[in-house]
Amino acid sequence: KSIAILAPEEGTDYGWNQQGIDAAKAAAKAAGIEIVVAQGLGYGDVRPTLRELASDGASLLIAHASGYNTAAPEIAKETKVPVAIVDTPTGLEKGLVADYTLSGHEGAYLAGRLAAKMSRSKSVGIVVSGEPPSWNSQSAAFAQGVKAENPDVKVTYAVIGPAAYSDAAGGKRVTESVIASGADIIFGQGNGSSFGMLQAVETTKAGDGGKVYFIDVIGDKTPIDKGFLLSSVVWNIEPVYAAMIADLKADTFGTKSYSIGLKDDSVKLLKTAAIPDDVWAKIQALREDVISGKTKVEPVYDAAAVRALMTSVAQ
Amino acid sequence: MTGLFSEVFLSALLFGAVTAAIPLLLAGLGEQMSEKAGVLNIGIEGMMLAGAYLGFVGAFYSGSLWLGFFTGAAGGIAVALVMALLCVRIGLNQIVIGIALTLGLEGLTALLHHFQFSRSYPRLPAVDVTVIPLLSDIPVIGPALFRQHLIVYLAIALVFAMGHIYRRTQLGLNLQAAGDKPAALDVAGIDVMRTRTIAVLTTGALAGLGGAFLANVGAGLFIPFITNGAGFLGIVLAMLARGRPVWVLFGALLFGVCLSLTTAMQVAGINIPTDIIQMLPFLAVMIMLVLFGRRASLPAALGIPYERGAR
Amino acid sequence: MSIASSLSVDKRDIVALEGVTKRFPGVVANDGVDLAIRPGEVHVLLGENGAGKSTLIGMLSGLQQPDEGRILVDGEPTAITSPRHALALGIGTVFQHMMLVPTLTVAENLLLGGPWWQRPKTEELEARVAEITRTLGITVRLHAKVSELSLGEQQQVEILRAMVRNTRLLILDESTSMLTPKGIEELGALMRRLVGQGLAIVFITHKLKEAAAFGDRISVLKLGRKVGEIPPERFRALGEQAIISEIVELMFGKRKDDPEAAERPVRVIHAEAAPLLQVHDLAVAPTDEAPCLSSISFDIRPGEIFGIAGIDGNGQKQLAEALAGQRATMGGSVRLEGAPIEALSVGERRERGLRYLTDDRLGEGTVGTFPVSINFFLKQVGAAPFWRKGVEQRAEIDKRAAQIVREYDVRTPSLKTPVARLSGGNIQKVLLARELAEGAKVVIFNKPTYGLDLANTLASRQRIRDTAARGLAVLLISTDLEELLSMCDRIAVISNGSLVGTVENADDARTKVGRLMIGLAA
Amino acid sequence: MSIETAPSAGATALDPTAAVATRRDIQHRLLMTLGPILAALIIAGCILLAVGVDPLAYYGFVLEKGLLSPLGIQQTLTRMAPLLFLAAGLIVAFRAGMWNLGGDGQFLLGAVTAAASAPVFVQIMPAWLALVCSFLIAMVVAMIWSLVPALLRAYQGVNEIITTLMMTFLGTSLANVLVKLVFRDPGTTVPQTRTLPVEDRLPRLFETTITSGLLLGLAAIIIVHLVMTRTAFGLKLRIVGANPRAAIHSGLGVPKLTIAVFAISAGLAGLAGAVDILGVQGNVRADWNPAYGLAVIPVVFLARMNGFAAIGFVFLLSVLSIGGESAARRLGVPNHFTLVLVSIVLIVLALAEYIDHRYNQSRRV
Ligand SMILES: Nc1ncnc2c1ncn2[C@@H]1O[C@H](COP(=O)(O)OP(=O)(O)OP(=O)(O)O)[C@@H](O)[C@H]1O
Ligand SMILES: Nc1ncnc2c1ncn2[C@@H]1O[C@H](COP(=O)(O)OP(=O)(O)OP(=O)(O)O)[C@@H](O)[C@H]1O
Ligand SMILES: [Mg+2]
Ligand SMILES: [Mg+2]
Repeated sequence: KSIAILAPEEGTDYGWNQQGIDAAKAAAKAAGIEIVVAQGLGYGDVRPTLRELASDGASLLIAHASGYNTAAPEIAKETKVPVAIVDTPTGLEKGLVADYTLSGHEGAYLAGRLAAKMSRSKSVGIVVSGEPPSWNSQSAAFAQGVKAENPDVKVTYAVIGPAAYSDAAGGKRVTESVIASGADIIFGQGNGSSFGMLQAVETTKAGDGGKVYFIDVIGDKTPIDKGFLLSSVVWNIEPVYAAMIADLKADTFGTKSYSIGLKDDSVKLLKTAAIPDDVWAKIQALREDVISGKTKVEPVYDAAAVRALMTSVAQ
Repeated sequence: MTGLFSEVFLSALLFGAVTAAIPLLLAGLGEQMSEKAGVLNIGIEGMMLAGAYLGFVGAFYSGSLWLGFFTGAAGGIAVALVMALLCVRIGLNQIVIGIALTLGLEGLTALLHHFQFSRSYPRLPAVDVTVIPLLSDIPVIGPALFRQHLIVYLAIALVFAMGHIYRRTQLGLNLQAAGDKPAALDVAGIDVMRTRTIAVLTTGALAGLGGAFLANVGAGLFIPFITNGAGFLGIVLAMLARGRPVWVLFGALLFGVCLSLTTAMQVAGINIPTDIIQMLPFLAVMIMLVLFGRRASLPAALGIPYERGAR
Repeated sequence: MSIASSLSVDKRDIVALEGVTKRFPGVVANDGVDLAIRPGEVHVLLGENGAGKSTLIGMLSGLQQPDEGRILVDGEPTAITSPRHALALGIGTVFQHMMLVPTLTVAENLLLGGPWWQRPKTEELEARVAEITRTLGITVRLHAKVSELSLGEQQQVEILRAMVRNTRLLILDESTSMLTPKGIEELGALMRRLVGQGLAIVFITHKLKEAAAFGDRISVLKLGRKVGEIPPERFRALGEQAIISEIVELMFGKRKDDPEAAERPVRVIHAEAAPLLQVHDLAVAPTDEAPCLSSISFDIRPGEIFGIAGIDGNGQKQLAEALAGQRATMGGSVRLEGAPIEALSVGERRERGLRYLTDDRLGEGTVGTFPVSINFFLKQVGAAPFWRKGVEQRAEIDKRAAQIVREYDVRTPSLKTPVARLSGGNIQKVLLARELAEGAKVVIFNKPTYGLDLANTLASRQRIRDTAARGLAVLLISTDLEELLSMCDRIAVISNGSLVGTVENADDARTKVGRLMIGLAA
Repeated sequence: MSIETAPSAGATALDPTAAVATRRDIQHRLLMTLGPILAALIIAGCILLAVGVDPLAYYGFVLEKGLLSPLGIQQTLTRMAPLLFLAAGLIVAFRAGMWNLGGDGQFLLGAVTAAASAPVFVQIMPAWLALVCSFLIAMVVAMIWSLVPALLRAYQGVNEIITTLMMTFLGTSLANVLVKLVFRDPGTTVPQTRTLPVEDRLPRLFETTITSGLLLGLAAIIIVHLVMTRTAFGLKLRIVGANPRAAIHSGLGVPKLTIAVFAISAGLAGLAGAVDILGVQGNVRADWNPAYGLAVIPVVFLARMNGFAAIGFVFLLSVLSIGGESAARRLGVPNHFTLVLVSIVLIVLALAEYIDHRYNQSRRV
């Protein structure tokens, strides 16, 4: 049969949408079933698309945006077609609704450790284009990682603006300001605006005249990198989707939440040439600590809590 | 947190404010010209998008920012040409066409981006700046204001050029007459259509240039919907300025400074939701309107197509 | 026959029209009109409201193109395609409706039309204006905003504009309607001087005396057709009275002596009757475009017509608006039937019987895009029987509207026609009908006959007299002294925002009012 | 913004040709609407061809998925409900000459307050009453939000285009703040309001997924149309719109009418927000802004502020947006193409209306 994935933007963003769509395609291929991709749907009402996909015979609808998690379960009940939603661990319903709450906070923690090790100016910046929960948890974990590595490293946090997902100019402007405040590594999260951040990193010199590095999230921007990408907290969602398909076949769909983490490499830090091998080795060691539970990284989803945390670490 | 506000950081904030203000300034100046001549140009967002896209394409493929500004302005003019044809020549409803053009260009530029750039996301190299000797050595202000790309100085010079045109040339008189009493301009032997067409095309050029600046200097790249409502802000600025170019400049800077203030507060670690900070410039303008809300002085024939001898 | 003679192209004609026809939805505004315009002649164009005079000159000044026929300029068939073209051909027009930009100064308005890249040549203009105004004997305030000028001053600016542009043919469409008797005389003298300099003038008026006094040749239009012409030879041979009666015959087809010199019927007004309208010490703050009003006091008794004379722009409009409730006052009292009304709104005053006929027909008197029928009831929206429980009764409205159209002889293609498409005079009839509707006690008329043709002027005046005769109090504001003298019981003169004197309308009233108007004691 | 009287309106009801005239009139109008749409489709088709997509297949899907399939038409009709309310609000404002461009802010605040109140109300009162109360709250909040532009325009003469645009920027932010900080559902990590259970929402029509909000929307726009064209109140508003000085001269209380116009217009926009939430969405997420307001403005102008015509154009817009998304997905065109299509349709319709107008004028001679 077939599965369908619904994404708010085109799957060409080297980020959330692309990772989701590519993973769904891969999972479907592996399971030998058909995949329908509905992309660029925006953040409005997706009920029409959900209903249509359901009536076209999809046996699983993956609603790949937190904005879809009210509509999708409703349509699931209406059409009896199972759906998978994000960021709603409490919404499980057997045979009907499964949740995959993705958070790369473990990876972001490692990225924070990496950034603190690599920063020459002992100052790093976080730039985000909005404050959805999954970004919040990564921002917070990154800051915690930095502080855990070296409490003297300064963390600067800046939000471009509410819903400034496509504000590339804003991304560049804010990033430049953060660099001017001393940061030489930028941890950036934002759809379209992240390209503006990348551009800022490429065209602005750090306080010491050297390069500023960029740490990306979710996707892998290596194909378009000009030598400024330090790392990325890459999410691999394919295992999640594969597990869903398996559960669907085994009639256990909707009984558990899926997640990603360092353990199975569904969250991993991207190794680039910019990371020295000795540093990388240390990071790998830290990774083991997180996996074994020796180091605990608690996700913080709430925007206000993240801002409070940032205020406290900024001192 | 005192140490945070280093000279470098402050001047980066100011630099950012200016960079954010320039597209608004150009859009506002453009809109002002149309409005003076009696055309309510709601399509300015579309003109900016066309300018942003074509401006980026021009700069990216030629490697020359100037060529990019040129193609950007040309893109704005191309959209303005449609507007002039439909709204000035044959008098279609300016609001319908304006909104339609904005929607259409949002879609079209996103579509073109999808086919052309959505795999490679090309970005431009750093912008060369023109350093103004002496002035650029002033602490904080110097690096922010006097180490900008030449086009920034030109945009600001344009404010005064516009002021000159409006107050001291025949064209200024013609524009004002076209907006206030087009029939009087017509019987004085000046073609109202032509005057308004010139105004709309100039708007297109300025909005296109603003879009190109936004893409090439502001962001260094093009992505769909990159203007994010800058055109509508331009309309607000033009209306607030009541026909005075300098007020457009002040307004644009106010918005730019408020944006930088947001960043400054966050970097300083002040915990205020961004949504609330984002409301500041609008709140400031609303409060000004409530306190000093004088009679609006919009042109009498704004939005009304001219038809000779109609009654 | 004179018409036949003008058909052949005459080398002396600056402009000639041959069989010109112009149609609008529902009307033929001009129907095969022939006209010859010569240098050194004032060609008077006469005709009732809606006869097609303005349309004719619209074609001469490039605003409109004829549907049929042709226009010859200097003997050459020429399509006058735009106002610019007309100006280039030396045709300058002063239109019936103001054609100045109110937000620009007089000088800027005069400069309008120069090459766009240039600086306005203010010095050059000043010199030229000084020269022209000297020979013409008028004064203009070059640096005043047009919105600050009175209508009369604006008209002078428009004439000046035509002159600044080296006009060979000057067209004046009802230019005297806003002028005082003295202004009219001056304009007449000016026209004589201009034709003396070799200009051709087309002069449109509704006042036959002006036609007779200033014209050399007269053409009469009726329902779009030219019904007759009096050539200069004949014109000179006849005396004023003879000319007027000949015109009247051409226009109305019946002989009558000077119709404007109608007798003022002697009315008996009870001196002891309580005044219907009492105005005491009324004051209004000045605005950008108008002087302040101070200590205005007068009474009007039932059946009385109280006139206000004065040069336009001396506060007449402010007075009328203050009385109607449209303009805030600074003090003083207004009583209607003894009850104070100064605190009431426009609508409340109207309900008590106070009516105001504005002089700004298109600006505030009507809603131009609405049908004629609705415009009759603009001040009664919601009132029975035209609205019941707030719902429009279209049949009721149409029935009454049709009745009014007949009664007031409003020339309109249909009741649905947008009122702005009517000719100026016919719009005025709509207003008259509306203000004289039932329930009126005190009526303020502001220039009620401005722009009306002769027959309509007379009919309107008669209506006003009838109004007074029914026991209403009438306040008649006019710049036309003849009108006031032929209608009023008492005439007050307004100057610079205050009433400088009131005279009984007796035999010596003309001189007394005249003296008051030029600032002397009566 | 003139009110044109229909050419055939000269015929009175007694006239036997009237019925024929209106039938021909309707035929004519249909022709003048469908013709341009066809032309627009051809133009947009050329763009599709240029990017290598079969236009016929595309339009086939638009028609099928937006109009002809039972599922499609239900979705289309559901989408119409908030748009109809918005259009009704704009008709009032535009006929009265007030450029209320603040519809989106009013819409969002109405939506947020409805979403915040309904889940609370259903716990303490019958569901129907809870819905009524939420509608009222949404309406009142939107009305209050319009008060600043209304007062500024009525008593200070401040141009309402500026103020309503500003208020819409502010309202969008305020709606977000409310969702994130005040009305946030503590049960989710995603910032959104509490969700109104599906069974407590506006009932669906018959056995379909069409919301009964559609009927409310239709009722709203028809009432507005009748009030504006047939009543004294409507005429007063139109006088204010067509010539404010004439309104003063006629003794209308222009400031009060101005405030009334803003209140009605904003109230309807607030109801639009409420009907979308209470009928379909169930809650409001942070940063949610469908920006319906902008899309409805040209529709109202094309309809010449006539309610019935607006219903038709809103329907067209809904078909295009529902069917366009589906067709784009099936043929691999980015969804952005729908924007281009809507834009071309709007422009061609405007052009056709102009040509029609011209033709009528020459015919009437
Ligand atoms: N633009 C127009 N559209 C429709 N009808 C018009 C237009 N211009 C003139 N008309 C009609 O043509 C006729 C002639 O009007 P015109 O203004 O020429 O009369 P007029 O002789 O100047 O009258 P008045 O003395 O009242 O000014 C009138 O019936 C008028 O309604
Ligand atoms: N004969 C008339 N008598 C009175 N008022 C009229 C007349 N004709 C038009 N109107 C006014 O003009 C308005 C527009 O009229 P019209 O018949 O064109 O309405 P409409 O908007 O087309 O309504 P509908 O679509 O219901 O026919 C009416 O509401 C009315 O106020
Ligand atoms: Mg006339
Ligand atoms: Mg007249």
